[in-house]
Amino acid sequence: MSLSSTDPLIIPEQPFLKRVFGMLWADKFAFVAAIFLIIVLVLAVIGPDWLGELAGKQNLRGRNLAPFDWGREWVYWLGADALGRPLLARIIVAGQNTLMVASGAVVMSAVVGTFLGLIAGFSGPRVSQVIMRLADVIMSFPSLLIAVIVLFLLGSSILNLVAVLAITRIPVYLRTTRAEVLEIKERMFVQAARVMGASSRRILFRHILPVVLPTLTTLATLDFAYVMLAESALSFLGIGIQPPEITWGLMISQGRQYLTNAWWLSFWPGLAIILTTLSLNLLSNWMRIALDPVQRWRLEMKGRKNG
Amino acid sequence: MADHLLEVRNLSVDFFTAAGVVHAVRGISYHLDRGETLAILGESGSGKSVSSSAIMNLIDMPPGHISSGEILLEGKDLLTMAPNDRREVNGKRIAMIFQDPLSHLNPVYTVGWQIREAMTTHGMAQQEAEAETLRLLGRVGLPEPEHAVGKYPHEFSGGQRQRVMIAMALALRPDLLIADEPTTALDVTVQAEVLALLKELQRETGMGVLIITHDLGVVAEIADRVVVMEKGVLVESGTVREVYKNPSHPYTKKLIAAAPGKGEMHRPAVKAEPLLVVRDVRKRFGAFDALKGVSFDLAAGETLAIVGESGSGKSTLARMLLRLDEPDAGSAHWKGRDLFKLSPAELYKLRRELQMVFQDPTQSLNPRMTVYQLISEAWAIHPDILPKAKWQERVAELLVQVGLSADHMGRYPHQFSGGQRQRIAIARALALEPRLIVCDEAVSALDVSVQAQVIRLLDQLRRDMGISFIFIAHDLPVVRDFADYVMVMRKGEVVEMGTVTQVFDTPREAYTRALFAASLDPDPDVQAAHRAARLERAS
Amino acid sequence: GSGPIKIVLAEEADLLEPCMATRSNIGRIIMENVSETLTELDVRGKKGVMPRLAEKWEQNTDGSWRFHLRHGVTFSNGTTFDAKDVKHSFERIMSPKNACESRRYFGGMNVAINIVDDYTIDFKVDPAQPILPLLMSLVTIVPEETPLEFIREPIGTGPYKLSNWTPGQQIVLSARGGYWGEKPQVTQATYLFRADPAVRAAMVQTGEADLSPSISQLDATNTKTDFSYLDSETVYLRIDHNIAPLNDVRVRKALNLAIDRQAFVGSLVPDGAVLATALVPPTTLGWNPDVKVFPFDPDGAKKLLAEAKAAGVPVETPITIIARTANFPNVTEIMEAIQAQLQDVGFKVDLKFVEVAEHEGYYSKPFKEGRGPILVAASHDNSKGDPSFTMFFKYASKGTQAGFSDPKVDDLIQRATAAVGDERAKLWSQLIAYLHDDVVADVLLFHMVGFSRVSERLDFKPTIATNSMLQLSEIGIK
Amino acid sequence: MLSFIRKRSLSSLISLIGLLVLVFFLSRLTGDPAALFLPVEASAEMKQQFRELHGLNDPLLVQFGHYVGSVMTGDLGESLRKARPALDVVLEAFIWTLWLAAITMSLVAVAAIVVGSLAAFRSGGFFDRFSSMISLIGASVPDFWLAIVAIVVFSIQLAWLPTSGTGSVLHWILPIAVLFVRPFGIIVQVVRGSMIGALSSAYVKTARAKGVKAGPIIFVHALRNAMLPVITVMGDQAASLLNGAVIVETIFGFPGVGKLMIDSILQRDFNVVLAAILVTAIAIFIMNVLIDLAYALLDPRIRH
Ligand SMILES: Nc1ncnc2c1ncn2[C@@H]1O[C@H](COP(=O)(O)OP(=O)(O)OP(=O)(O)O)[C@@H](O)[C@H]1O
Ligand SMILES: Nc1ncnc2c1ncn2[C@@H]1O[C@H](COP(=O)(O)OP(=O)(O)OP(=O)(O)O)[C@@H](O)[C@H]1O
Ligand SMILES: [Mg+2]
Ligand SMILES: [Mg+2]
Repeated sequence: MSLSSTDPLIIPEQPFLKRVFGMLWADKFAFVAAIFLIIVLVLAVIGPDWLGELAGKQNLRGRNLAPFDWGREWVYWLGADALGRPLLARIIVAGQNTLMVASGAVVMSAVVGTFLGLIAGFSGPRVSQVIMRLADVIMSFPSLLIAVIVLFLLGSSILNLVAVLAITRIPVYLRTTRAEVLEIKERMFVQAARVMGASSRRILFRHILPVVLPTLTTLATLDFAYVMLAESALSFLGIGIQPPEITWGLMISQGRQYLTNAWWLSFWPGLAIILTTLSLNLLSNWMRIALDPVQRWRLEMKGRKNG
Repeated sequence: MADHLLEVRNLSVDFFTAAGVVHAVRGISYHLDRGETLAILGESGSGKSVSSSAIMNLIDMPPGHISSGEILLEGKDLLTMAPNDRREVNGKRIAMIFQDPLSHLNPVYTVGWQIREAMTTHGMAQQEAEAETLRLLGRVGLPEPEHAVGKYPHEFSGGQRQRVMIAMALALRPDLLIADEPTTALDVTVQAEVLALLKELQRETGMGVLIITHDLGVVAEIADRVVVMEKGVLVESGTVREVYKNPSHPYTKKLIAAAPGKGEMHRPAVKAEPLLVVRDVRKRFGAFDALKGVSFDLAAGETLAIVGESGSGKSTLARMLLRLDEPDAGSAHWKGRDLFKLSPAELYKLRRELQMVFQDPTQSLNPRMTVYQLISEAWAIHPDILPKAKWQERVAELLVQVGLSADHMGRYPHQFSGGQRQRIAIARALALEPRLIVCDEAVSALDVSVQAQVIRLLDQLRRDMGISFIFIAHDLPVVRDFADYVMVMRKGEVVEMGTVTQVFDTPREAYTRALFAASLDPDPDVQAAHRAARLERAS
Repeated sequence: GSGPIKIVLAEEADLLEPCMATRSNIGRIIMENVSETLTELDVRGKKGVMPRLAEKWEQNTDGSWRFHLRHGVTFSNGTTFDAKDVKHSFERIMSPKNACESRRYFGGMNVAINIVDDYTIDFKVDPAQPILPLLMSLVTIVPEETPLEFIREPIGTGPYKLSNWTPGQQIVLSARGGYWGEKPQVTQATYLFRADPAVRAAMVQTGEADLSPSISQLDATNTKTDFSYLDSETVYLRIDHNIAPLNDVRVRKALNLAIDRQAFVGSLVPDGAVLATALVPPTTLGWNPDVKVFPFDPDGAKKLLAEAKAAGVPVETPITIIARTANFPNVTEIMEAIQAQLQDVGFKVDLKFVEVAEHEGYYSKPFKEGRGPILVAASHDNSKGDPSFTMFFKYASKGTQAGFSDPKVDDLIQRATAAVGDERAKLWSQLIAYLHDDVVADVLLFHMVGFSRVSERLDFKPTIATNSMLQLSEIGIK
Repeated sequence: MLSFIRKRSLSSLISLIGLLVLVFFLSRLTGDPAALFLPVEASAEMKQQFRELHGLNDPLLVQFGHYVGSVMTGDLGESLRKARPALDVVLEAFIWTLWLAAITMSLVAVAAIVVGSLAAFRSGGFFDRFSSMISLIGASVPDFWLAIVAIVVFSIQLAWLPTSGTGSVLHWILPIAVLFVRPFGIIVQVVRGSMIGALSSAYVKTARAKGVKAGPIIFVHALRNAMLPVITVMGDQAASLLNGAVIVETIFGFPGVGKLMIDSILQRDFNVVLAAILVTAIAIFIMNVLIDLAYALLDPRIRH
C-alpha cells in the first residue's frame, strides 16, 4: 500500500548532459562564460603551435604600435609590443603557459590545502595542532622568500614555479576548510552518517566536503587571478617565468613601464586575466547553484521556460 | 457580518521541482474567528505546513508559487499587501510555531536573545523584553528560565527547543497563532501545560489558534473546529464532535479508526539472554547532571520504550549508546562487549547492528543528497548487505514500506514535509538491517494512519527478524501498542520500569500516574470529561 | 637665489658611511656634499684632477706623492682638518674591521703614509701609482676620532651636514656655516626615495620634488625640464672564452656582426646613446677613436660561423644569455631582440633572466664548473676618467670578471697602469684596439644615456658623474 | 579561554622557532651576501674579510649557534646593509605596515560585508551582477597598474592628492585605496557565497515570521552564521598585507616592511630577513589566535 500523498506531474529525467546544458543555458552569463573559457582553452592548446612564430616576430620599427588599426593583419589589431610583436598573437600564445601555471598552482594548493584542512578539522587535537601550526608557518613565510629559495635551490622551471605558488596558497584553503569542518561536523547528518558506520573518509568526502566545496570553488577562482599576478610579480623580480617564455602576467609586468605612453601593452593581457577570472567566477557561481539542491530550481525553472 | 479573523479562500500552492510541478495545496478554503481554535488534521505531506507557511508569507517563491487564492486577515488580503505592512503583520499579529524547532532556531544566538528579538523588533524596550522573556520561558514550563536564556539551541533537548519556539511565538500575544505540531516533542504533562497556556492566552486576548496536529487527543482537548486535508485538498470540516463521531470522508474515517492505544498490549516472553546490558550510565553537561545513573537490559526482539519528561535525558542516553556522545561513567555491554570502550575500528564493525532514527529528521538528512542516495548510502558503506544492482529496487521497496512512493527517490530532503522526512530517516535505518534500532521520537510527526502503518512495519520486523527497539516517545497510546517494556524517566533518573502491561495497568510511581492522567483521549466527549474532572481536582 | 630643494632618488641609501661613498646610492648624497676628498675629477670641463682638500700635490723623487693640505678647514663637528685626519681616513678604509668598499681601488698596493707636518702628507705606494691623485678623489676624509666601524652620522668638511635621517622616508642635508669654500645656493636638500620612475617624474611635475636625476626615457617628454646625459653606464655581453664554441674568435666575431646595434638607438635605447667600442666611455683617458664599431653584417656572421663549423667548432651548441631583470632600462626587450638577431644568423641562443645574486654568480669568478657557453649581459660604470678602474677587473687574467686570459692583455694592462701621461694614454688605446679587434673580448653594445627631470626653478645640468655623485653646490636656484 | 591562549602561544612558539630555523638554513643556501654587498670588482680577499667580519665563514651550525645565543639575549643581530640592529630596522618599518594593513582591512571588512551581503540577498539581481563584476575586476587588476593610474589621475591630473610619501593624512589615501581593491574583491565574493547559503536556512524563516526587518535578517541572523569562511579569508588577506604590500609600498614610497623584506631577501641581508619574519610571524600568529577565538565567539557549537 502506498500512501504517496502527491502525484507530481512526472517529467522523465533528462539525460545528464542535456540537463547541465539546460541549466547552463538558463544562466546566460554563465553560458557566455563557459563559451569564453572553452575558446580560451582551445586557443591555449593550439596557440603556441599556430601562432608561436608570429608572436615572436620582432620589428623594431613597429614598436608599440597602437591598437585598432584594422588595416593591418588581424594579429596586430590589439597593437604591438615594445619589440613590435603582435599583441593579439602573443596573448593567444601566452595563454598556454598562463593557464598551466595558474591552474597548476591553484589546483595543487586547493587540493593539498583542502585535504589537510579536512584532516585538521576532523582529527584529534594533536594532529590538528600540528597541521595548523604548519599553516601558520607557511602563512608567515613571505612568498618571495619561498620563491627565491626554491628557485635558487631547484632551478627555475615552470613546475618549480607552480610549486612555489601552490605552497604559498595552501594556508587559505587549509584554514577555510578546517573552520567549516569544525562547524559541519557538529551537524546532525554527519552524526547520522557516523551511526551508519561511515568511515571518516566517507564522512569527509561525501558529507562534509560537498558543503565546503562551494566556498572553496569561489576561493579557487579568485586565486586564479591572484596566482597570475603573483607570477608576474616574481618575473619582475627576476625569478619565475622569464622571456622569451610568455605569460599574461609577464606581459603585464613588461608593459608596466609603458603604462602612461602605451597603455595597451599591459592592458590587453590584464583584460585577458580579468575576463578569465570573471568567466571562472560566473561559472563557479553557476555551479554553486547547480550543485545545491535547495537552489537548483532557479536554473531548472528558467531552463524549462526557455527550452 | 464582521470579517473573520482569518479567511483562506481557494488557496493553491505549487512547487517547482526537477521532476515536475508538485501541487502541494489545491484550492483549500477555511476560516477562523477570534477566540476560536481550528485544528488542521491530515495525512503527512498533505499540505498543512505549506498552507500555513503561505499565511506567514514564508514560502520561497520561486520555486513555490501561489497559483490562486486569497488569505484575508480581518478582511485584508495578505497576499497583495505592501511588503512593509506585511512584515508588520508577522510576529505581531500572526505568530508561528514551527514544526522542526532545531533548524528553525538560529544556532549562533542564545534562545533568550531570539525570544527578546521578537519583541524588540516590534518596538518593545529591551528591559521589558528581558523580563517578559523570563516570564514566558517559565510559563512554557522550561526549568530554570534564568539559566536557559543564556543557552544556545543545541544545548536543549528536543522538547525544550519546542517550548522555546512556543515562547517566541507567544511573545507578542498575537491575534492569530499558527502552531505546526507544537507538542509532538513534549511529554504529556508538559503538553497539557502548554495547551492550558494556549487556552488561557486565548481567553485573555481573544487569540485565534490554527493548530496543525496529528494527535487526535490534542484536537479533542483544544480545538473547536477541525478541517481534514488529504493530498493537498480539504476533504472535510466541521466541529470536533461532528467529525469525530460522524466522519463522512473515507480518509477521515480511516484516520479516526487508526487512532492508537486501543489494541492488545504486548506480553513479552520470559526474559531471554539480554543483548544489551546497560549499567549506571552517567553524563554531565557542565554543572548539569543530564543522566544520573541509568541501567536496563534488552533482549533480542524486544522493544523498550522510554517515556518521560522532556529534557530527562532520553536522547542523551540514546546518543551515548551509539557513541555520538561520550558517557562520563557506566557501561553498555552489547553481546558481551562494552560499547563505551570499543576502539573506533571495532565500533565500525558494530555500527551496522545498531541504528538510530534521530529526533530532528530535517537535520539528520544531508541536504545535498537525494532520497535514493540517502538510503542507499547504507549499502555503499556496508557493501555486503546488498549488491549494487538491487539498490534501486530495494530503495523503492523501503519507501513504500514507510508509506512513501518510489518516485520520491530523486527528490531532496527540503522538498518533503516533516513527516515524510521522518519516514525517510526510518527507511534509512531499516536499510542496514540492524539488530537494534533506537527510535527517538521516530513517529511523532506522522499522522495516525501512517503512524499505524509504520508501527505495524516495525512490529513485523521485530517479530520476523528479531530486531530490538529502543523506542523513545511521548505518545503513550503508541507506546502502549508497540512496547514490551517501558522505562519512565525523569530528571536523568529512571523512575519506573516494567512490562508494558504492568506500567500501564498498575503504575507504581506518582510521576507515572501523573503522566497517564495527563494523557489525552481522541474522543472529544471523553476528553471533555477528563477536563472537567481535572478542573474539579484543581479547584 | 637660494633656498631649500627636494631631490627624489630611485634607491635609498641604507648607510651614510663616508668610506662607502664610492657606492652610487651613498655617494650621490654625501660625496663632496658632506664628505670631501683631497682631489676631485673635473667632469664638466677637461681640467682633469683638480684640488679640493689638497691645494696642490707633487711626486717626490722617491716616487711617493706629497699632498699639501688646505688650511683653515673644519669638520662639521668643529674639529680642524689636518694631515692626521687624512691618515686616519685612509687607514680606516684599509682596515679589516669594516667593509669599506673604497678599499678595492687600492687592491694589491702597499701604501705607506708619512705625515710631514700638519698640512703636508706623503703617500708612498708600491708598486708606483701614477694616478694616485685621481685615486685620492675616491677617498673621503673623516675626522681622526672616527671609529673604524661603520658610523651612522657622517662628519665631513663639506658644505653640508646631515640634519635629519628618517630611514625609509627622507634624508636632509643642511648647509653649514664655517665651510671653507663658497657658500652654495641650495640651503637645504631633502632626499626622497621612490623606486618607480614614473612616480619620480610625476613628483617633479607636481612640485613635490625639484630634481629627479634618473627618470625613464618614456617619461622624459617635457623639453623644458627633462635632460638626457651620457651616464657612464656601458652595456655589454661578457663572453666566456673558456668554453666552446665561444673559444673561437670567428664565433665571437660572428656574435658581434650579427647584432644590429644602430637599430636599437632611438627605439629600445634612447637617442643619444653611443655605440660602444670599449668598456669605458669616450671621455676616458686613452679612449681610441680609431676603433670602429662592428658593422651589422648578418651575412658576414653566417660566413664566419660556417667557417668555424667547417673547422670543427661546435657552433650548434646552445649559448645562454644570462641577464638580470631591471639591470638597465629595457633590458628584457633588448635581450630578447639580441636573442632574435643572433638566432637569425644561425646561433642557438637561450635567454635566462636571474635575480641579482644569481647574476653575480655568473658574472664573477670563480665561475661555476660544468657551465655551458654563456654570455653575461652586464652594465659597467666608469666615470672616473681612467681605464684602470675597468681594465684590470674585466680583462686581466686575475680580473674577477675576466672571461679569458691573454698574456698580451695582461702585459698591456700592467704597463699602462704604471705609465703616466701620453704614454699611459697610448697604452690604453692599444689595449682597447687589441681587445676589440683581435681578441674580440666581448660584445660591446652601448654607452647609455640617462634622463633627469629638473624643476624650472633650478639651474642644473647633469653630467656623466651624476650617477655616482650629485654636488649640491653645483645646483643653482633661479 | 586563558588556558586556550596559553596552549596556543606555546605551540605557536614552537612553530615560530621552527620557522626561524628553517629560514636560517634555507636562506643561507641561496647565495653569498659578500658578493652583493661589495661591488663586483671587489677582490676575493675583500670578500673573505667581509665574511670574516660578519661571521659568515664559520660552518653553518656554528653560525646558527651564535645566532641562537644572541637571540636568547634579545639581540637579533645587525643588518649587513645598514649597519644597524636588525630589529630596529624592522620595527620601524613594521609600524607603518601594521597601520596600513589595519586601516585597509577594517575598511575592507565593512565594505565587503555590506556589499557581499546585499548581493547575496538579491542574488542574481542587478546589484548582485554589478557588484560581482566590480569586485572581480578588483580582484584581478594588477596593483601596480592601479597605483600608477591612481597617481596619474588623482595627483597629476586632478592634483588632489600627493603622489607618494608620508607626512599627512592625505598621503595615506592612495595607498590604502589601492590596497583596498584586491581584498575587497575577494571578500565580497566569499561573503556573497557564504551568505546565499545562510539566507536560505530555516532560521531565517523564523526571523521573517517574527517580522524582523530585512536589515537585521541579513546582518544579524544570516551574517553571523556565514562568517566562518569570511574571517578565514580576511585573515589570509591581512597576512598577505602584513608581509606583502610590496608594490604599493614601493610605488608610494611607503617605508613598510614589505619592501624592506624584499630588498633584504634580494640582498641576502639575513639578519633583517629573520627579524622581519619573526616580527610579521608573531603578528600573524597573534592574528590567527584571534581568528580562532573569533570562530568560537561566533559559533557556540565550536566552543568546547
Ligand atoms: N520545496 C518543495 N519542493 C517540492 N515539494 C515540496 C516542497 N515543499 C513541500 N513540498 C511538498 O508539498 C507537500 C506538502 O508539504 P507540507 O510540508 O505542507 O506537508 P504537511 O502536511 O505539513 O506534512 P507533515 O504532517 O508531514 O508535516 C509534500 O508532499 C511535500 O513533498
Ligand atoms: N550539548 C549540551 N549542552 C548542555 N546541555 C545539554 C546538551 N545537550 C543536552 N543538554 C541538556 O541535557 C538534558 C537532556 O537532554 P535530552 O536531549 O537527552 O532530553 P530528552 O529526554 O531527549 O528530551 P526531549 O523529550 O525533550 O527530547 C536537557 O536538559 C538538555 O538541556
Ligand atoms: Mg508539516
Ligand atoms: Mg530528545
